[in-house]
Amino acid sequence: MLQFIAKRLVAGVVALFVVACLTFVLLYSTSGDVARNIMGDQASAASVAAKAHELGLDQPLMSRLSSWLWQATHLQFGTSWFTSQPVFTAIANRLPLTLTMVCVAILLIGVVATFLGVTAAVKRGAADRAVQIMAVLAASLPGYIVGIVLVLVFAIQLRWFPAISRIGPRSGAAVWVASLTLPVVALMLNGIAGAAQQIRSAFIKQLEQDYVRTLRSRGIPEREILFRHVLRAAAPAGLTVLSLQFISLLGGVVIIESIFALPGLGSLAVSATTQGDLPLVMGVVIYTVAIVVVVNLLVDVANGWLNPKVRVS
Amino acid sequence: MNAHGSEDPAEVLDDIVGHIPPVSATPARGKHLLDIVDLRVAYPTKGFLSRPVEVLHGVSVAVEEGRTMGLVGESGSGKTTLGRAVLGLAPVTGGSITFDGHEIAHASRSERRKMAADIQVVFQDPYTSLNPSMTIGDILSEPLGSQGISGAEARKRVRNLLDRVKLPVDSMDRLPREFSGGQRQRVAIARALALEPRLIVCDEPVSALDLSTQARVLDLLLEIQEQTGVSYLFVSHDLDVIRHVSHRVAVMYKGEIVEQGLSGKVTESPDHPYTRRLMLASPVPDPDQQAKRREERRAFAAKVASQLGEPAA
Amino acid sequence: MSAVVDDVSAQAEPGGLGGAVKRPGVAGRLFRNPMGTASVLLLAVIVLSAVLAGVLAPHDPARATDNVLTGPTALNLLGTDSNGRDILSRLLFGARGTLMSAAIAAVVAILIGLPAGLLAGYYGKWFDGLSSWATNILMALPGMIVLLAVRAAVGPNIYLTMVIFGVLMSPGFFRLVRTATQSVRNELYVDAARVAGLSDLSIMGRHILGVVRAPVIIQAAMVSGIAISFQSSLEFLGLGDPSAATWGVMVNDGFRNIYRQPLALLWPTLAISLTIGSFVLLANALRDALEDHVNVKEKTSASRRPATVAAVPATVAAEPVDAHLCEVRDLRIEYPQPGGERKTVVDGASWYVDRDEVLGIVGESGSGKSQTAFAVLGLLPDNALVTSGQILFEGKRTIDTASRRIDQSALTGLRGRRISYIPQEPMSNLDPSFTIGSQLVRPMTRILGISKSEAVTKALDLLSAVGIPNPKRTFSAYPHQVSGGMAQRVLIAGAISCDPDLIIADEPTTALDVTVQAEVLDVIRDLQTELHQGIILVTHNFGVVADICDRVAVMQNGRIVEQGDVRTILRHPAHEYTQMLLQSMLVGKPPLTRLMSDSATGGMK
Amino acid sequence: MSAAAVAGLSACSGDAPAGGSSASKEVVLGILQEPKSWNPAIAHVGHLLQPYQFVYDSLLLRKSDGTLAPMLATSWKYTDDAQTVLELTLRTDVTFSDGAAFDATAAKANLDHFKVANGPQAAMLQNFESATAVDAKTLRIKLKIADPAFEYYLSQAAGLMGSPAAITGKDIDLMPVGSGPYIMVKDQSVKGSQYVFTPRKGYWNPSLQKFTMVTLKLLADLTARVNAVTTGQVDATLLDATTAQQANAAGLKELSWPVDWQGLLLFDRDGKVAPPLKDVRVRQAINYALNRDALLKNVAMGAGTVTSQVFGPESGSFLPELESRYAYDPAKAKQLLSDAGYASGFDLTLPLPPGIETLLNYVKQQLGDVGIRVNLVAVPIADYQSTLGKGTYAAAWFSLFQGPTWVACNQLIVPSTLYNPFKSTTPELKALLDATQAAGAQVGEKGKAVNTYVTENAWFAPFYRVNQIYFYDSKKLKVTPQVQMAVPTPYDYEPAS
Repeated sequence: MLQFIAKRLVAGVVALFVVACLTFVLLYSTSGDVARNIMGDQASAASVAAKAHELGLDQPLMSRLSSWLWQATHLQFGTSWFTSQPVFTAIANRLPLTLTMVCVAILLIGVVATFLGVTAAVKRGAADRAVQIMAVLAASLPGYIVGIVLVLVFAIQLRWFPAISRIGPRSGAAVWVASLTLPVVALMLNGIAGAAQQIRSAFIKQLEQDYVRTLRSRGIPEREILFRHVLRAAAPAGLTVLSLQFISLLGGVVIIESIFALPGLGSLAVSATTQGDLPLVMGVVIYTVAIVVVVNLLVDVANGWLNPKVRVS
Repeated sequence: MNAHGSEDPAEVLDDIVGHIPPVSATPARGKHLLDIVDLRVAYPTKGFLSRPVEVLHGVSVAVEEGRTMGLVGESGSGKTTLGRAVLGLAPVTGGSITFDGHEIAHASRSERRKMAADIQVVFQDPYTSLNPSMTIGDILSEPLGSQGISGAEARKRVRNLLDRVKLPVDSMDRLPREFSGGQRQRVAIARALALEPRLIVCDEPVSALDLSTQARVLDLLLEIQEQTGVSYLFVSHDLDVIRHVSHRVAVMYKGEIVEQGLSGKVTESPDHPYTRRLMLASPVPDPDQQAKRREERRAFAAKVASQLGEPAA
Repeated sequence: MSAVVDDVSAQAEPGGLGGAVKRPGVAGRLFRNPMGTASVLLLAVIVLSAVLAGVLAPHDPARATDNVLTGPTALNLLGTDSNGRDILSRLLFGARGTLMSAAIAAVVAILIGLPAGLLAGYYGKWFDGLSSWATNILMALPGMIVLLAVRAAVGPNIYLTMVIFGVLMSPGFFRLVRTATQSVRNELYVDAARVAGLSDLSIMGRHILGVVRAPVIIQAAMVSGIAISFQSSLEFLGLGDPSAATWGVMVNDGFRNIYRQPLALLWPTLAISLTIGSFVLLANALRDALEDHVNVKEKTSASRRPATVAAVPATVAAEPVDAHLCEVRDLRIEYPQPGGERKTVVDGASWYVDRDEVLGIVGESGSGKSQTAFAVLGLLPDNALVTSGQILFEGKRTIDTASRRIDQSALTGLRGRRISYIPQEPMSNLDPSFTIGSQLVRPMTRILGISKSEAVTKALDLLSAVGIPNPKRTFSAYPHQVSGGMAQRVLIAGAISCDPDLIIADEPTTALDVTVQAEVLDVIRDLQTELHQGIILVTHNFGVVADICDRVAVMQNGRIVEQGDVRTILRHPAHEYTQMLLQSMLVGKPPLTRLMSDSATGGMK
Repeated sequence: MSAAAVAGLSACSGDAPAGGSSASKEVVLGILQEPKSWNPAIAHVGHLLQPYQFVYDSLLLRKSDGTLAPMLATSWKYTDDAQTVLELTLRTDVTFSDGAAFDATAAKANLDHFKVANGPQAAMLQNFESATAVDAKTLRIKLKIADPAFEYYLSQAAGLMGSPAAITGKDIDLMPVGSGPYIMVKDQSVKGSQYVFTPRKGYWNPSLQKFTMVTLKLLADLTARVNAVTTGQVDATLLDATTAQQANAAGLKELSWPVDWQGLLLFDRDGKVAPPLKDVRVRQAINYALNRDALLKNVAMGAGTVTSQVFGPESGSFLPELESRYAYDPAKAKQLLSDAGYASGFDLTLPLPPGIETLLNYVKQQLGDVGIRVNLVAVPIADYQSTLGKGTYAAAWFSLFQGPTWVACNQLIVPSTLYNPFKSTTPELKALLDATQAAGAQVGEKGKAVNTYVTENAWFAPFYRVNQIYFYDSKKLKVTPQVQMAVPTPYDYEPAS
């Protein structure tokens, strides 16, 4: 088991390294004029050139990459070109909000989708069709449409929730709940039905296994078969579904944060992209991929633990 | 095998008989169409730097022209691998396979293509050995096409083949799923016959079939041998089937041949304890004879065990 | 049934495969599904309107006018945008850009994923390792974040962005094709093709591409939907190319003017949702169409659950005074077919079994022998219909004559307690996630109501009773740690753990090697001698019947053709079917001779 | 009506420290851009000046009507005829938030720092030669050459005074250290989200500390600002004409004043990239082809004034007769094109920044109607200015603020500016510019000739001066617009009493 975890960990670090190199080359090989953009229209050509030098833009790409990588091993990802803030700080300020949203959303998706998926798998018929229709609907509606509708109805018309986030550094739980309810709902809606459908398939696949019939023949009650045996056997598939959902939530949060003006990683990504703040873009990519790597590792470990073949050896 | 394998009484016995040297490995007389000498096969395993697993540990067996060599053994004995090695479908790591004087153990794909006219195969499972999306006509003309026979000539030969395996000519335009298991196995035999080969490797060709169907297919194979003089390398786990179709028989156990010789001798009065055990274990369809055989089997097991100073299972 | 009957089994195989029933192709099945038809039609309309935009559009989509953000009018059916341009015309032309983006993403993803998947699946080795590794990395990338990075690097070039998006989506195709190729590659028909001398290229072309084609189309439909969603999201965020004419740009424009004219936002979002929805529906319908024929076959082996009994009047038989342990009377089980007909798998079967007796039910595949056994257990598939007959356990009916359903309340008390079951496949009938011990203990604590420690003691006794040398080790082992023979012994131990009166053994030795089979039969026989249960042994093997059975019932096509004492049946079979079966036996036949008098020239009627 | 409810909710929800009666003196402003650094030398104009003014005092105060008033300097005057030596008398009762005292040495340090800090407005001090602290309260500034805008600059970014020790330090990027009326509450301020300010104790001019707390909330997206201000989540913010109706319906008070002019900058007056533009008739044809009234009505809902000149009414060089110099006349435009030899029109590529597509689509349409085929190429906002400066495009749209005469000349006309990428000039124009620069108090009058020259020669194709449309909750506060400035200065807000 330890060896298994170590292997996954190494694979994750290698993946992170590869993604870092590719992203760096992609981003920085085309960025020429950012100094002018930072300095504004009134700056003289000389001061623009001075800025470019200060940012190291006149260095060869590979030497910039290697120095970035070296810094990164010390958890330093440079400084934002536009806000003078260390990338580490900028992201650390925003990560809690985004992670809260994504984690709450994934937890709720996990609970609700499992409930829906299991119901659809066991009851079939109307419940099954309802989940399928919901899945099609949810897949058809891009996140921004859901977000806009929620704002218009619940914030502008009904005024139940704030239209934009009121979260500040010292906000209490009430503010967080009020500000995050709509965004989390918007995030969830897109994932829930799809996850339910996949959990349903995984559950049905397990229901059709021979051992389920044998358990029934042994007089074990249906409820115990479903929740002790089938649910556990379907859990690895369900966890994998949720880990993929998690990745897509990290993307979806970009849209939702923009609509609700939430100071999270997603809106940071958008503003950094709009401005061409490459160190920040780079940092956001690395952080999100690192989060995904960690989540995938956790899912792998959980799945390994659930699987006696891996756990016992 | 597995962590507790040695606790299985059957396998305790296996371990015991496994140490007894092979019996009567006398080379077969007559003209050898196929000569396998000291063949070793090892499959690569998953994972970096992990060692390949050897499944055949130096097997020597020969097939005479126009005759059938029966290869019998239980699961994991390597009998199927031996057949696949002859067909070029298993990685040969040592020894030689000589067909009609030519070494073919390491033949290239293009050499194999030339050989396709001489060596053919009938597989065990008639459900997966035919491509479900191709018509019978397409399936049968596939080997013809690879040897450059197509068009009207191919259709004529396909018609003849169907006739020979006693399937109606209108089968040509149908899909495998419209046929029963026995009919499909006839298609598979027809495909093997398409290029008029000199050797057909029959890999458990009747073990997926019902009793009556099995009889008909065996009859068909015998009839074809009489008519065409084709040789069979006949692989099966069923001693009765092997006895019925083979001129010579080789018994395999854990990747080695423990006994080989004339069919009557090996299957009726075997010398090697494993063969004897195999023989005594296969039940006869008469209650009283079977009761007698059962007693013999128990007595034999007790004898083997006491010879080795261990209690009978 | 058909002109091509040569095997007895042909008439009775699941799914009625003996005949020449032409089933519709995937396309036919797709259009039979209303969702499939609707999605194809809708997509056709969308694609056509994009192609014919020049003809259909009432206005020049680029023509800016002074009628800014009007609602629907006679002149502008859907109103105008912030440039006073006709929204309907822009929707028609915008479909081009949006569909093109989707097509680019899908095509790029296929161009990367398909060949890579084929190569990795077919040849494996280092390429498989490398490409799977790259795939895992790609799949760990959150798409939106990567697209933002791409946008930061290359600017608002929507088509280039979609190319990158295609790369991000390629793992889906890669995995799909690789898995399909790997499974097809291991199919015997591919081996046969190689033996027939086909080159790798023609094997891929003939055998593999055909298999991956439909799943690739499904995936392409999904990816197209996702691509439209992502592309319009980028444009919504204002990161698109504002000079491009796509629906996403229209959404952006509409959103900026949401308070002046909400309809300007509604139309493009509607178009986007409908298009994505059509792609999703198309993918679902295609998947259903592909799985259709598999379903028909699988249903018979699907989860064994209480079956519904159709409302057919019962021939109520008089209750016998001294009841058999278990008796089946005139049992008829049918399955509805897709066409509306019903397939009869058990056709009026009657037999009984008493305590201290082994009844062998023998027959070939499809004879209905297993179905009968599952009916006794009350574990028929959901869609099974018990259209007539009765099953009596100690004279007690387990089919409720009033509601014509299997009386689950009666069976719940019997199943596990009085009636138990030994399955065919030892490995798949143990839950891999639980130790063997816990799977033995739980039914005992539940059914017998004994304490856990008592149950553990009893389980260890049982394991040694079925001939397992080291019960403690096996008790704490997981199923994957024991051999097939051991697993079957565990299942037998489980079957006798609650001291049942009737054991139903469904081909209990078929999956085992012959030497193991002999030993497992010994175990069953010894236990029965000791405990005196009644056993129903379902098998196709007359040798097994001779070894263990007291009485035999021979089944063919759902009917019992003959039953009686084992010696009588085996030595003097009365029915020609039994005679034919015994004639097919190889034991005692001279080698290298024909077995059947009508050898290979035709079939039984 | 619900603003009070929301405000109450905000007060009890922990956003603000418990304030009791003072709660009504808290204000939340929605801002469009945030400072890149709190270094005062990095300050800009408009949106990127306002945040600095909460924490930094400037040497001179520019009042809402544009006139200059004493601030840290109580008086100032040029002491020579050539207008190159400026002497300021400074306050002596001012300290910075780190405790350091403000004096002439500190002021000199700030000017020297601004000159070298390479900020976006560094050009403000391009004519600054040196500063001398004559005594603690007297600062003497020497200019290389007369600069009529210099006093104005001292009320803007160049005049912001930070603590001399802090401005050269590393922490200044993230934490301002000034002498201003407020100090930033660091642990409640989050880059990219919000900045919180509270009044500074012992500030020399408590009358400027009108609020107990000021929160600047960054809301770059217009719709988010509308949602925020109409639901009472912010008390005042900048909207635009298209969203005004929604804000008015919510009962908010509207302010409207002209600041920026928008139009095409016809850079390529020498025909280097687009040869047709070399001909003045072609440039005039572009001007005649534009239906400015339609543009203003369709794009800005009429909230602005059409114009043909780039100098604003408050610049000093404004000429009323030039307002409609190029009235909409497509026939004349075609005639001029034909005269110039482009009867069948020509192709013109314009860069298209995001968000401007509505306007430029109309421009494309109108120019297309006279035969000029416009091709719009999307350019990300991040690259837009640098793209213009590189001379890739012969012409480009822009929206620029209308400063005083010399500010405008420096921004738009002199060869060294970014907005003159082809460095076009003529001897005649050069003479006019030189005269303006040296005109001292007469700068506005002299500038009129420059205005006339660039208008007649169609250096630009202005559309209109667009109104800034600012909304605030009049129940909570009162706001006065700042002339020529995109948003009001902090001094322009006061509680609703």
